[in-house]
Amino acid sequence: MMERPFAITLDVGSSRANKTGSWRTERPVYVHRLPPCSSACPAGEDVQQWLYDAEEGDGGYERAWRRIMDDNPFPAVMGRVCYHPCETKCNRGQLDEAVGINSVERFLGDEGIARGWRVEALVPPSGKRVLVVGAGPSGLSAAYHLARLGHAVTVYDAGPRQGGMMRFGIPKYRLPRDVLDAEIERILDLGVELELDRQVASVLDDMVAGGFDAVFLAVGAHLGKRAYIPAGSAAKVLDAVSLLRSMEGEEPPQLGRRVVVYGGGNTAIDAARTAKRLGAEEAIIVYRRTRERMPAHDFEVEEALEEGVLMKWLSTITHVDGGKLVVEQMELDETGFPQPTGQLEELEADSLVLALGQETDLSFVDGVPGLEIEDGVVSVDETMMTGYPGIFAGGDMVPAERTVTVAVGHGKQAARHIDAWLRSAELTPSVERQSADFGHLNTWYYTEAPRSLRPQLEAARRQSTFEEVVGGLDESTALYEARRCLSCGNCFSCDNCYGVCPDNAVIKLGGRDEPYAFDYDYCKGCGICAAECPCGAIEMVPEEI
Amino acid sequence: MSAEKLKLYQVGTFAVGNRLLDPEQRTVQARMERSNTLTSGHRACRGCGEALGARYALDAAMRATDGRLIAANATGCLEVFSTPYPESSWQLPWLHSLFGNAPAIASGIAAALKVKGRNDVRVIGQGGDGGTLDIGFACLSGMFERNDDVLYVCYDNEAYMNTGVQRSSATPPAARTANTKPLGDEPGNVFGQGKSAPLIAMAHEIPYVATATVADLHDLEDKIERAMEFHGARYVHILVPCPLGWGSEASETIKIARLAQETGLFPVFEAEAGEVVAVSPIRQRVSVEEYLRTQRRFAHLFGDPPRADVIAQLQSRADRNIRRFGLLAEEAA
Amino acid sequence: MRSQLEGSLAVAKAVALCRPEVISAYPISPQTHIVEALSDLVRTGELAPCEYLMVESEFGAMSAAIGASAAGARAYTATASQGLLYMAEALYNASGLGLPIVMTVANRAIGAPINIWNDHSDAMSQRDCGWIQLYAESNQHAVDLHVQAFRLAEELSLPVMVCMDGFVLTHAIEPVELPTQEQVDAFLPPFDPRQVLDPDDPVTIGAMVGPEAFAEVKYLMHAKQMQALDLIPDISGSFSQAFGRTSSGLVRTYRSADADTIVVALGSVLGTIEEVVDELRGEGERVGAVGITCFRPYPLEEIRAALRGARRVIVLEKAFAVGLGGIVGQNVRLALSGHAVSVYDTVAGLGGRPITRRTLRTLIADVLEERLEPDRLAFLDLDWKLVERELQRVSADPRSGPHAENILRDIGSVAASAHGGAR
Amino acid sequence: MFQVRIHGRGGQGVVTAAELLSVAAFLEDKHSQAFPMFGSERTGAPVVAFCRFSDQPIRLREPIVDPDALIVQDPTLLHQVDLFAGVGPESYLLLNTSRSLDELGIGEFLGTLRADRVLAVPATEFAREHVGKPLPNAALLGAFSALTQALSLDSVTAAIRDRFPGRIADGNVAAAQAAHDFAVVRRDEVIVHA
Repeated sequence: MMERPFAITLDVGSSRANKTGSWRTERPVYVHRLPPCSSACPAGEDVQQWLYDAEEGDGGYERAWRRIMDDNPFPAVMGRVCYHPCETKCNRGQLDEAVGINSVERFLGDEGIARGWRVEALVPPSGKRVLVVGAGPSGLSAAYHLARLGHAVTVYDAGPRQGGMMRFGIPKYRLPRDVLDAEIERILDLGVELELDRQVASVLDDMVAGGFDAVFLAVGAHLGKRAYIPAGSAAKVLDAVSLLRSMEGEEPPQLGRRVVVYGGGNTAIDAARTAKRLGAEEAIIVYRRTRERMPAHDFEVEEALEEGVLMKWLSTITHVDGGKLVVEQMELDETGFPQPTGQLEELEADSLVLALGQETDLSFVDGVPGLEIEDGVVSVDETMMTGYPGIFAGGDMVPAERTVTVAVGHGKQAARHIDAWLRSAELTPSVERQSADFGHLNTWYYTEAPRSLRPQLEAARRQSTFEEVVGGLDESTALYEARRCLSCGNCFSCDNCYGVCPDNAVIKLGGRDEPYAFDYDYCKGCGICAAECPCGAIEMVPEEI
Repeated sequence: MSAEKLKLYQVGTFAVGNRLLDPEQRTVQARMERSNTLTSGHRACRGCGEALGARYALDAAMRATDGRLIAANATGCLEVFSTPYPESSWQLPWLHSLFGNAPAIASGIAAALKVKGRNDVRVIGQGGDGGTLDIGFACLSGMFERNDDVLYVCYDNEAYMNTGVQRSSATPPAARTANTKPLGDEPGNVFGQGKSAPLIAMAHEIPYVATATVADLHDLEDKIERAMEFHGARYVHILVPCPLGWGSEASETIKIARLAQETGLFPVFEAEAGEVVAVSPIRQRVSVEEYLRTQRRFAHLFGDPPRADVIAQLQSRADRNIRRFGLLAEEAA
Repeated sequence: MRSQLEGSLAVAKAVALCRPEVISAYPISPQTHIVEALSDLVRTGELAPCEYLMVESEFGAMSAAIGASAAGARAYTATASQGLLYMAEALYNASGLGLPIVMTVANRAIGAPINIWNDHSDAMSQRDCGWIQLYAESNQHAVDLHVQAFRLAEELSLPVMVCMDGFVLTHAIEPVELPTQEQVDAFLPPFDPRQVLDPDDPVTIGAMVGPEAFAEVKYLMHAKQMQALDLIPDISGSFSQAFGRTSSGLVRTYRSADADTIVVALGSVLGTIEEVVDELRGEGERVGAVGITCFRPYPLEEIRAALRGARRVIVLEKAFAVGLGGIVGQNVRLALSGHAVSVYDTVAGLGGRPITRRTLRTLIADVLEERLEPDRLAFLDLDWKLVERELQRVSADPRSGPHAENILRDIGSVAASAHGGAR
Repeated sequence: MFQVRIHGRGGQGVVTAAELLSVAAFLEDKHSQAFPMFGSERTGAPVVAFCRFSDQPIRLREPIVDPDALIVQDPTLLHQVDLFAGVGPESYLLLNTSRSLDELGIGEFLGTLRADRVLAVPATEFAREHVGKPLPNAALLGAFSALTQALSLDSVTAAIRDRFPGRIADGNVAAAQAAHDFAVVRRDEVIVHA
């Protein structure tokens, strides 16, 4: 140690004695905001979080898969049939293109099947027994969650095979059956009992007979709506639901060379594309409004057109006779409602498929006290319980958007409420998280990265076979896509805060869950860390002066 | 850059670090074991760009030299806020002598090390724009032309902040300072004055000259590291916004430095032996107006009457830089 | 070894024998021959290891020396006149930081008007900058002082300025006894810095010190410089033993013990003064001389002791404080306060004006015959006719007040007297 | 003590001449001192240099005001003010000129000096012949040694060899020798005529 001349020579680092934190009027705090993808997911998946896991690759994939499985037992199915509202809301969409969340989920789902990943019950058996009516997405989802929550679950289904609309409503070329079977198998492996071809005549009777403590109704909507169309002799008219259901039977239905599908929803599209694959030379969709107003998802319409399906907009079918249809031109009034124009034309058709929506057969709940039915669906409260204590319902038979994902979400919610009800406990509502908007992001830090597209089967083979149309991503592409995630509102350990602090007032802990901490001894509250956080995971809050 | 190959599209190569990168590929600032050469407890204003720039540059230099570094510091904010008796914020051997002689002090240190055969120890001279471009310029030029083995780093905040924000030869046109107030017909600093230290440094044909900003850490650290690969006189000019002197938000220090680069007003480039060898292209070009609006020193340009003519003049300066250095991606490289 | 050398070369060789590790210099007459010779010695490798920096200014020269010294190297530079002033800021810094730099000042006048010839205006302007100031009487003295200066500087950790009269000494060729390398190595140990910039033991040097401690720091500087008053005689003593030559120490007296009249001066003029002293002694006048070798720190006691016995003290100085008068004179008065001694301040040799035996004799005669008043600024060998004309001309200026009038009265009376001395 | 003042112009080796004299004296174990009276040195500007030597140590620093010998390297300086200042009846005067003393137009002044102590030497011609350059100083020093006998020619030539490398030294020594011999002849003539 050399001699230190008084005052003009100082010891290094001695300024740490000067706690500049006292200058502060605002303090930075780390926050976890709710990303739009997660808030948009009908199944309540924490999308951003499982992408965060997936970004790590290798071991990250299983962590990601398990995080999905906490909310949704069907990653591989979701990765194929979900209409992914998460991507519609994705903040990256405002930067370049939304993250291909759905394709990553499919990759993870397929990984789960390929590697035989399994899940276990989370708690020991509760001794309670729950009946689930309907082995569709909602019922199986509920069964899965209830089983993990320790309850003994039995599933009755009127149909010959499990899966409900996933099997009988969605064509193979969108959802290969081996994938569906594998994911359902995983649920049954949790000890869920499944009884097929099991009609429920009266739910109350079965509830008592089976000694069930609670029931979840999820029978879906399998009855195709009929519209009155004057029909002459020999007109082959059938509804889309039965057409699609019959595809699971032994011999495929005979539709003839020219098939007309009446309707504008996804089911109409499925019917038309199925008809094409069954050998129809012409498959024409007749819809009374314009393409813009079609309920069907745009990408499905696209795929259908690619496969040679024809569309007839602004048209209604007024009469069916033999091989002919009479079609009337419509026009939209100012409210956007179609009005007849009186202009008629004829259309050749060997068969007419009606895709005008579905209804539920609710006879089995007749006479359940307190259980209310409105517009052909069962009313439930916010806990998914019907007017009859202990009987819950979800999926297509309750008022909601009718998609697989929504149904799966219902299953999860119902299961959690049923669990709470069985334990006669209040379900603690999850804490309200501030939403992570695009405005919270500092996008300069994100590299330009175009979305990666999934491979598609070429049109020729799509017109003749039921092979899956949309392929999956290979590992590196899936990883790339996962890493396009902006991690909105949640720290992803980019070290920016640690680096940009002029006062070294951010401590790097290096942990996975809590990577950093603020050193309020020195933080002057300049707010650079918050301003430069790429994902908006830091908030400046006023100090009490 | 190997980070590219890793497809870190989430944060690319722009954030300080990333948990997915292996430690060797992260910035020095991302490391737990960074030297914090300018440590906590200093008395710099909130959001001080100079404090940030100094730690960035010196930590990078410390890493490049394995901690075998000595610094000579000119008088100015950096010196005053870092060493008020009895506390020092420095964690390396550091000497402050005078306002105008940091380069010569550094030359003397380098000469002493050379004569003692201490080839392992390297020397950094540093100061603000006033100490570097104005009062210290003769010493700097001498150090350059003798090609002394010194890396000189100028932290440019475009005025004499320590004395209360007076104009320096690095003050941009139209900027308000304590002695270029928004008075008279031509408010703010006059056009047609000032000088470019990096270009003058290049004219000495010294081994290495570079510019950088506190907004692009990877670039800054790469340049300091590169500079340390050379022997002889080297010059790195770092733009460091000053919330006090520029009248900007403390939290926007980095953003403003970024805008300065993205407008083209502050060209970021590298030169070896007097020749420009690389430029950092503008990623997302913005108008100078967007930059000017972030700082009260330019507020008079948006007053009544607004001075669209002056803003246009500033825009043309930016445009000239863009042409001159080829700062737009397609023009660059 | 004794050889016939130019003063600059002799000093350069002496400095080289002290093994400086870093030399930084900027050329200015009359210092040039010193640094030219040193750069030769570095180029030929006779002086090694040593880095020679050709800097861009005296400010840079002193700054580089500061850096080198702080990094633990023995640092040397040389300058003169305007160059010393251009260094002024760095001079205070070097002493404030306590860096043992040694510098030769080849004394030269300061402009305007620009003048390259010898006087002491440069060194005197920096007398209070915290450096130790030593004044050489001859080239031999200059050589000996440089060798001692390095040891003095490094023992105290303070910078030392060795002043030698420009041209009069720097360009004079005369016999000089140069020590051998062995002698110097034995006398001057390797530089062991008090504090040094070193990554192995980092420190912050040159902190900002506020009102709470600044006065203490400055007092400590003063106390440290005052230690030189004890150290210089010691070093000078051991120098005599080591080199077999007496060295002047703080002050040197010549036939002053019993003198009524003593001439006090600094630097090379003392030789001529001694000649005159001998002449006057031969004529029965009790005259002596005192040479101040160390002007800073100021050896008050030694000077008082040397002058106490005299009745008249003539201070002959090659600089003055404009608007006041003698600089050395004021310092001498301080040493004589309380003693009944008349002090005559005489400014001589400004800008290279020769100081001859004749003019000195005239001066002493004026003092002895009381043509000069004590405590009144006098100029040796001034062209009063010229000054009178000029003052008369400007006195037409309405602004000339009582002081101007006094000066005119002076001239009126002076013009009558035969010689050039003032009264 | 013997004091010499040398007048010449910048570039004529005036300062060197003084230095050589001092070295010559040093070689004779005398104490000696040489120094210039510098203007800001420019070729052609009048330059004065001094040399004093003695058997006693020299303390005196004043310029030489009463020289024992005056050397004028350039006759064009003859009419400049106080060139001869301090030159007394016993002083030596050595002039570099190819012309005769009478032609110099300073007869009146020369009358005040001893004829045997005044000498005009065509030093520049000797220099041209032996050195190849119009540098009269070495030749003048040779003549000085002959005229004053204050220093031996050997010392002067030794000083020259001490100061200059081989061939240059040879030339200057030859010039000094020639001027010395010339001076000896003229001196003897003067003495004969006296």
